[in-house]
Amino acid sequence: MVSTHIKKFDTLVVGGGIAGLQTALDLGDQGYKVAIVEKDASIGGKMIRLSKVFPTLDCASCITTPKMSAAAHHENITLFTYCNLTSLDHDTSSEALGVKAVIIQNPRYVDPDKCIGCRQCEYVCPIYVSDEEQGGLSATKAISIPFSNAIPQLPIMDIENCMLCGQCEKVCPTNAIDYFQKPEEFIILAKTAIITTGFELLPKEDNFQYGNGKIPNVVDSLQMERLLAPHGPYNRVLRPSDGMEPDSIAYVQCAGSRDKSMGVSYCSRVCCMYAIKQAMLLSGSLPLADITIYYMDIRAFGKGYEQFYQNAKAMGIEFIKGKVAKIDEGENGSAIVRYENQDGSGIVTANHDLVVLSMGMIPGWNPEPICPVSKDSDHFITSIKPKISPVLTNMNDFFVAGAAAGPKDIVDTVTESGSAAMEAAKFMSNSIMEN
Amino acid sequence: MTEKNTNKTPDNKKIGVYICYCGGNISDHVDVEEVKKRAEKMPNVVVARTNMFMCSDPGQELIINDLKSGKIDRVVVASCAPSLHEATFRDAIKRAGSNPFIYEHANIREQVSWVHQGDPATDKASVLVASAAAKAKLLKPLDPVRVEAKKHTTVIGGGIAGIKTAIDIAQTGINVTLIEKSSVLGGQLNNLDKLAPSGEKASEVLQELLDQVLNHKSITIHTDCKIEAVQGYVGNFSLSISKKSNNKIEKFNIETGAIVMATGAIPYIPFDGEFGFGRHEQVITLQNLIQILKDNKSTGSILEVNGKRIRNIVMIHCVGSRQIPGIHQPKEDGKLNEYCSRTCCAAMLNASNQIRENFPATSIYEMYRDIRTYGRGQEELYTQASANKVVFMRYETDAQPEVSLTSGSDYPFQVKVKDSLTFNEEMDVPADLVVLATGIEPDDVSGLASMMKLPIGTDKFLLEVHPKLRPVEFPITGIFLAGTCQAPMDAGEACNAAGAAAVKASALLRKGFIELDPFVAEVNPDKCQGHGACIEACLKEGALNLVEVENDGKTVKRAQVTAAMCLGCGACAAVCPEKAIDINGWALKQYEDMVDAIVSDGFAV
Amino acid sequence: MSPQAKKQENKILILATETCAYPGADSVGQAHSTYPSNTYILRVRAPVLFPESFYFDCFKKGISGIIVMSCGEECPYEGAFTAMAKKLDGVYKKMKEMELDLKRLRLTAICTVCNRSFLNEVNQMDKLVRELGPPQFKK
Amino acid sequence: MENNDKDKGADKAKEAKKAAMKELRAQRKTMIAAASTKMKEQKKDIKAIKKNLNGQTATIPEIAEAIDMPKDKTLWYMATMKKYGQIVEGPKEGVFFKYFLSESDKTQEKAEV
Amino acid sequence: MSTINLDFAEELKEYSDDKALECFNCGTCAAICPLVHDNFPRRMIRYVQVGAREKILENSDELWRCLHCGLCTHTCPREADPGEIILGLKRFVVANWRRS
Amino acid sequence: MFNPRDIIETLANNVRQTTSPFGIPKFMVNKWYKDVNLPKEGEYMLITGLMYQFAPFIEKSTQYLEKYEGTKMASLLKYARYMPGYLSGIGLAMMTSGKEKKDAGQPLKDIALLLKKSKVNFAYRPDLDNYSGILLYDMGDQKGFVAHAKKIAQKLKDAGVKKIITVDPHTAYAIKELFPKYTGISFEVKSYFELLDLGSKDLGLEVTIHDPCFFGRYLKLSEIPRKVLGNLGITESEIRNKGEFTSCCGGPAESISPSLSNEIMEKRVEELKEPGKPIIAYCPICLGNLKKSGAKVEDLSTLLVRHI
Repeated sequence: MVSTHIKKFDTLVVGGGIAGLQTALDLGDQGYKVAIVEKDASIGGKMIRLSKVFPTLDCASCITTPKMSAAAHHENITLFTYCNLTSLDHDTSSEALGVKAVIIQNPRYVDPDKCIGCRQCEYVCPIYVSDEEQGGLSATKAISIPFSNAIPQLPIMDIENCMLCGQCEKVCPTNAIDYFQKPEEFIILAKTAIITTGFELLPKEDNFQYGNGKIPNVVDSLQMERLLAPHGPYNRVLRPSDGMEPDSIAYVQCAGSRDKSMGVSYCSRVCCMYAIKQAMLLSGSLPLADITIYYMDIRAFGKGYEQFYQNAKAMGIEFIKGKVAKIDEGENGSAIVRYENQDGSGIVTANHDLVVLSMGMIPGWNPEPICPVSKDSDHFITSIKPKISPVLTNMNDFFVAGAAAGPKDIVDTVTESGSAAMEAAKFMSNSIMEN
Repeated sequence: MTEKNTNKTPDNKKIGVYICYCGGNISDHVDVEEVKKRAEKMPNVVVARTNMFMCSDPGQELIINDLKSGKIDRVVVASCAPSLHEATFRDAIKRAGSNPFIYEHANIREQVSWVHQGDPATDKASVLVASAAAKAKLLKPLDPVRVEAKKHTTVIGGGIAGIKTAIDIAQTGINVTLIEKSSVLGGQLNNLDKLAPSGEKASEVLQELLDQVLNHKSITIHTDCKIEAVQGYVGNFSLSISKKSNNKIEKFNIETGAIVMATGAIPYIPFDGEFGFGRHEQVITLQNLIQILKDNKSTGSILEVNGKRIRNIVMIHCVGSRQIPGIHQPKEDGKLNEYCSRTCCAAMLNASNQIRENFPATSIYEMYRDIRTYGRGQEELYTQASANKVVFMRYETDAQPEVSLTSGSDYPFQVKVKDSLTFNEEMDVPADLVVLATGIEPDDVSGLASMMKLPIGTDKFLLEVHPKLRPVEFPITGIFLAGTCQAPMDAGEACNAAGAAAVKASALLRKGFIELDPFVAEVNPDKCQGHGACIEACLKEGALNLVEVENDGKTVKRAQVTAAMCLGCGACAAVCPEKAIDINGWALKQYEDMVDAIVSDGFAV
Repeated sequence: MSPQAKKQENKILILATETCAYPGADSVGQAHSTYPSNTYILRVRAPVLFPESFYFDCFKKGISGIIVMSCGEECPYEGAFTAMAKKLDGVYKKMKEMELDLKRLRLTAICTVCNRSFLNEVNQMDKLVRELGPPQFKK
Repeated sequence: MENNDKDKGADKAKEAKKAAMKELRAQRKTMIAAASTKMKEQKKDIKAIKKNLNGQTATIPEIAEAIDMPKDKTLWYMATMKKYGQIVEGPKEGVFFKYFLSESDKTQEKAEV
Repeated sequence: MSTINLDFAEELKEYSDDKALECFNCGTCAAICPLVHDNFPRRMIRYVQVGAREKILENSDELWRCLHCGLCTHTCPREADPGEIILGLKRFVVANWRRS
Repeated sequence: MFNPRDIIETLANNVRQTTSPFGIPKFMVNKWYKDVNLPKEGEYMLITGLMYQFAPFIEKSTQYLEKYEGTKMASLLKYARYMPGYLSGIGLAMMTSGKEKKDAGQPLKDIALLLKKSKVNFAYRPDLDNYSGILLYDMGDQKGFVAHAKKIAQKLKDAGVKKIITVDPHTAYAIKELFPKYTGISFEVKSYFELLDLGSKDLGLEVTIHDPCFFGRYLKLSEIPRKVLGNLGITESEIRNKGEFTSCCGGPAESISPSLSNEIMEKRVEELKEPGKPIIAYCPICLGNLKKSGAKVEDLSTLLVRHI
C-alpha cells in the first residue's frame, strides 16, 4: 500500500528554477534519474518571469523556455510541480537510498492526465482575481494557467475565490475539472539531493522608509520586470495608479541590501545590473523619459557588466551617488525621494512618476524544520568549501546551487548548477565504486 | 533502413493524416470533418482520420495501427503547437516500430482555431494539412549522427580550474590528461595567501586539490608542455605536444574525445610611472603586497617593508581595470581593460584587514571608485575594514589620485585626491607605501585559440557560446572552457566553472559514442559538381570540405560533410547551384513543395 | 456542412524560426488574439537556408508578401543571421530591378513572447498586400 | 434492459455527485459567499466601464472620473479586460492612452442589452 | 586642500565611541534628518573620518540643531550610530570651549 | 539661532545651582501631588523627573526667546545667568500664570489615578523626585550631566528605591539607560503605561497618536499605549511617521532656535491633523509644543482618565 506512494530516483532536485533545471539537465544527460520538486505550479522560477536579461539583453522567456521544455521532455527527468516539501532528510529505513523526502502534491482541482491546457475553463470563469504573476497589477481568473509559457500547461483553481458555479466543469472538453481533489502525500527516495530553492525579494510592505508598499507608483523590481515584459500586465510601461506613461523614473538601489537597519547586511549582487538593464529597456521604450539610478556603489563586476554600465551612462541614464533615505507620496501620483546631494549642496527631494525599489534578496526557502542542512548567519545554505567546491553542504549527499547559496546572477547560477550536478554525480559514482 | 533503397521518387509514399478535435478547441472553429474530407483528396494521402484527442491513447493507437498494418508510411498530425505534442507523436511512431522522422506536424490550434474563425479557419487548417503532407512525402527516415568518441579528456592549464576539472572528470570514469605550460601546477594560487573573504590559506586549498589530482589513477599530468597543433572534431581530437624535460624536447600526440580550456589569466602589470610604479620601490601592486604579507615576519605593531616602518598606506583601486577611453592610457596594442577585474576589491580589503588587525599602528587609506564586494561574505569584509578604521576616499574617473614624492616631509609620498565623499575637496594623504589594486588580464592564448578556432571577445578573454545558456561551452562541440581564461573569477567561482565544464565533458563522453541531431547537411553525390560554393557559405569551418574522389576513373572534387561538426543551419543549401546539398529533415525542396501546397490552397487536387 | 472553400487572394508567407518566432506565434494563439487568416507560418531552423531564388519563386507562385521572423542577433547559429541578412540585401536589389515593392519582404526579429510585435508585423503586411494586390511581373 | 441499468447507474452517480457537491458547498460556504459578492461587484464595475466606453474612447482618468472609481482600480480592470479581449488600446492622448470597446465585444454588449 | 589628520580620532575617543569610520557615507542620515536640511550630520561624520578638527569647531553651532530624535541612528545601514557621534562631538566642542 | 555655548552654560549653571535647568526652585514647580493622596512606601517609586511640571516654564521662556531670536539681543543671552528676571529662574516662574502651572500638573494627577485604578502598588516622595539632567546630556555637557545624575541616583539608592515608574520619555531614558552607564546605579524602570490594567471597553473611538522620539525609537515602547487604547476600543488613525519611525515634534529645539522648532512642529502637526482625529501625545515636551499650533492635542493620560 505504502509503496505505491514511493518513487525512486538518483537525485532529488528541490526547486525548478533555472538552477534546478540546469542541475537536472546536467545530471539527466549523465544518465541519472532526476526528480524536480517545485512549489509553484510551473517550473522556470524567477527567470521565466523576467523581461530581458543582462548584459546580453536576451529575452528571458526565449532563453528559459528551451531549458524548461528540455527538462520537461527529458527521458531522465520527472517534474513534480505545485508540491510542498514536508520533510527532507537522510533516510535510514530498509529501502534507504540515502535521501528521503516527504512531499505533498497540492490539489489543482484539475486532473493533470485529462487536461489539455485549452484554457476554456479560464475563459468561462466569472471571477477575476489579482494576478500575482503580474505583480498584482492586473487580474486573472479563479481558475487559470499561471502564465502563458508555464510548464506544465495546467490550470489551477483558486478555491478561495471559487463560487462552485460549475461553469468550468461544464465547458471542459475532457472532464478534467475535479472539485473534490485532495492534497496527496508521496515519498521520494534518492541517493542525492540538490537544493536549488532560489530567492525571494524582501517584501516592500515591511519597509517603512520606502512607504510600506502603500505609496502609489512605488513598485519593486520584479513588478518592474513585469511592466517591461512584452506580455506584462499592460503590455507597456504605465504607472499603476492611473495608467499614465511615466516621464520620470527612479531606481532606488540597496533598498534592503547592505543595510543592517533593514535586516539585510549583505549585498544582493544582482540589483545594480538589473536596474541598469531595466533603465536601458525603459529608455528604449520611453525615449523621452528621465531615468535616474540612486546608488551607493555600482557593482558591475561580471563579464561584460562594466561595459554595460558605461553604455547606460552614455545613453543618458543618470547615476546619482547617494542612498535614498525616504520616499513619500507626492501630488498627482508622483513619489518624492529624499537623498543627500553629496557635492555638499544639501538635501534634495526629487519627484518621480514611478519609483522602482531594488529590493534585497532573501532565501526562497527556510530549511528549518524540514531539513537539517545548515544555514549561515545570512540564512542562505552553508557552503562548507566555498573555494574548492561552493556547492558542498554540511550533509555529504546534499548539494546546493544558485541563489539558495547566496544571491547570484543567472550566469553564476547556471555555472554553479553544473558544478552541483558534477559533485552529485561524483558522489554517486563513488558510492557505486565503494559498493 | 531498407526504405532508403526503395524507389527514390516520393510518389509512392503513403501518408496518414490525423486531425484532432481537441475537445472543441479546434472543432469549434475548424470544421474538422471537412478538413478530413479535403485531406483524403490530397496527393499521397491514403488515410485521413479524426479524433477527439489525438494525444490520448486511443488517438495514438490510430497512428500505431495504421503504421503496423502497413497502410501508411508517413504521418501528419494536425493538432496543437508542435512544442506540446510533436514529441508525443514521434514516440508513438517509434512504438509502432517506425522511424520517428517520418512525421510532420500541422499546427491548427495555436495558429488556426485560436486566432481565426469560421470558414477561413477551416480553409487555413486544410492548407496547413496539405502543406504538411507535401513535406511529409519528402521526409525520409533519419538516424542520429553517431560519432565514436574516445573516453578521454584533455585539460589545458594546470591552475585551480584545470586541476578541479581534471579531478571531476576523472571521477566519472573518464581518463584525463592535464597539460600545463609551466613546471608547476597551481597557477595563480601559488601567488596568493589568505583567500578572501573567509581567509583559507591558498596553499592549503591547493594542497587539498593537488593530493587528489596527483594520486588519481586516471589522470596523467604533463608539465612544461607546449601545444603545437590541434586537429579533429568532437570525440576525436588529436593534440601534438612538445614537452621540455632535461633540456630535451620530447614530442608526442594525445588522442582525446574532448578538450577543456583552463588556461587562466595573469595579473595586470602597471606601466612604467603609473602612480609612480616602477620608479619607486615603495609603490607596489596588490600581488606584491600579498607576497609581502605572506612572507612578513614583522612582530611589532607596525608593518615593516624592506626594513622600513610603514605608518601610512595608500591603496588605489581599479588600476588597470575599468579603464575608460580618453582617460586611461592604452597598452601598446591600443587596447584598454574596460572590464572590472572582479576580485581586487575583496582581495584589497582582505589585505587591509590583515594589516590593520596585525599591525594596528599602520594606517590605511583606500581610494576607490566603487567598492564591489558583491559576493557572499564580501560585504562583511568591507564592513570589517571600516570597523578596523580603514579610511575610504572616493575618486571620480576623471580625477585620478596623484602620487608625488615629497621633499622635507616625514613621509616619502603624498597622494592627492579629490574626494567626493568630502564634497569634492582635494585632500593630501601622506604615505610610506602606495599599493595599486591591480586586476586580472587575459593571458595571451591567441595561438591556441586560432589553432582551435576558438572565439575571443573584445575584452581578449575567451568567449563562451552564450553566457547564460551555455557558459562553459564553445561553439565547437567538444571544447569547453573553465576559469579565468573566460573572465576574472575568484577561486570558488573558477572551481564552479570547472565543475560545470567537467559535467558537460563527461556527459558527452560517457557512452563512448556521441549521438548528434540528424538534422545535418547531406550531399547528393550524383548532383555535386564540386563548385565549392557551399564551402564558402558554410558558417562552421571544417564542417564542409572539398575532397577528391574517383568518379568514372577520373579524380574529381566533391563536397563532403563532417556530420559531427555541421550546425544544420542550411547556409550551404542556399548557395548550391546544383541543389546537391540539403539539410536532412528541413530540406529546401520540402519548403518549396509546402509553398506550392499553400498557393494551390491545399485542396485543389 | 462547410461551403466549398474559396480561393484566397494575397497570401502572406511567414518564415518563423523554431527557437524564437514560431513559439512567438504560438504565444499569440494562446492569447487568442486574432489576425488575418491569409498568413502561413513555416517553421524553419535558420532562414539562411533559403536562396534568393526562393523568395522570387514564392512571389511568382502568387505569394503577396513574405515576413522573415528571425531570432535576430540571438540566432543560435553563429553567423547565420548576418549571412541571411546579407542574402536579403541581394533579394531587395533584385526586387528593385523587377519593380516589386520592397515592402513585400520584411525581415524582423520576433521573440517567444513578442505578441504585440507579431500582430503589428502581420497586420501591417496584410494592409500592404491588400493595397498592392498580388505581385505583377513585367515579363 | 441493459440500457436501463446503465441509465440507473449513471443516475446514481449523478445523485452521488450532487450530494457531494452539496456537501462541498456547505463546507465552503463562507468562501463561496465572499466569491459571489466579489463576482457581483466585478460585474457591476465592468458593466459601468463598458457603459462608459460605449460609443466613445476614453483614458483611464476619464473613465475613473465618469464612473467614480479609483484610478488604480480602473486600470486594473482595463488591463484585465484588455487581456481577455473586451477592450482595445487606442492612440495616446497626452500622457495617457485611450481605450475603446473591442468590435467583438460590442456585439456581445448589444446582445445583452 | 587639506591634509588628513591622523590624530584627531585619538583625541575624540574621550568623548564618544570610536565608530565614525564605520560610516560608509551613503547619506541616509543627512537625508532622513527632520531638523537640518543640509549635509548634516554626514558632513560632520566625514570630518571626523578625515580628521578635519578645525572644520568641526568652525561649524560647531550646527551640532546643536540636532535634537537627538534618533532617526539617523535608527536608519543607519551600517549601524554607525550617527546620533551618538554628533553627541560625542557636542561633548568635544563643549570641552574645547571650556578649555579655552 | 542662539549661540549654543551661551545656552549650555546657562542651563549647566542652573542645574548646578538649583538642580533645575531653568533655575526655578523645585518647590515652586512641583505642587501637583498636594491634591492627591499618595503613599510614601510602595513597590514602585513614581519619579516624574519634573518634566511635566517644567512645561509651562519652557513655553514661557520660549515666547521670550522667540522675540529675541535673530536680533541683537540674542547675543546678550550669554549674560542670562545674570539676568534671571528675564529668561530663567524665579522671574520666569513669576511670569507663568498659576493656571498654566496647574494645568501642567493635571496629567500627573491623571497618571496617579490610572495607576491606582490599575492596582499598581506605588509610592511618591517629592524629596526623591528630581530633574534627571537629560538636557545637559543632550546638549553635550557630559560632565555636568554625570555629576547631576550621580547625585540624584545616589539619593534614590540611599532611599532604598529599586523599582521606578516614570511618566515622560526623557526621564525614562535617562534613568533606564543613562544612569546605569554613567553612574553605575541601576533601577528597574517602567513607564506608567506599561503597568496599566484598565479592563476592556468598546468605545469605538479613533485618535491620532504622536509618538515621542524617545519612546518610539530609543525605548521602543510605542506599541504599549496602543494596546492600552486598543483594550478600550480606541483605534489609531494611519499616519506616515509613527512608532520607531516617528517624527520629531521640534520641541527640544526651543532653547536653541525657537524658529526652527516652530518650523518642524508645523510640519509634524500637518501630518497629525491629516486624518482629522484628536491628537494624543504622551510626552510633556511634545504636548506643549504641539499645543502651540492650536491643534487639538491632549495627553494620553487625559484621554484615558476620561474614558474609565
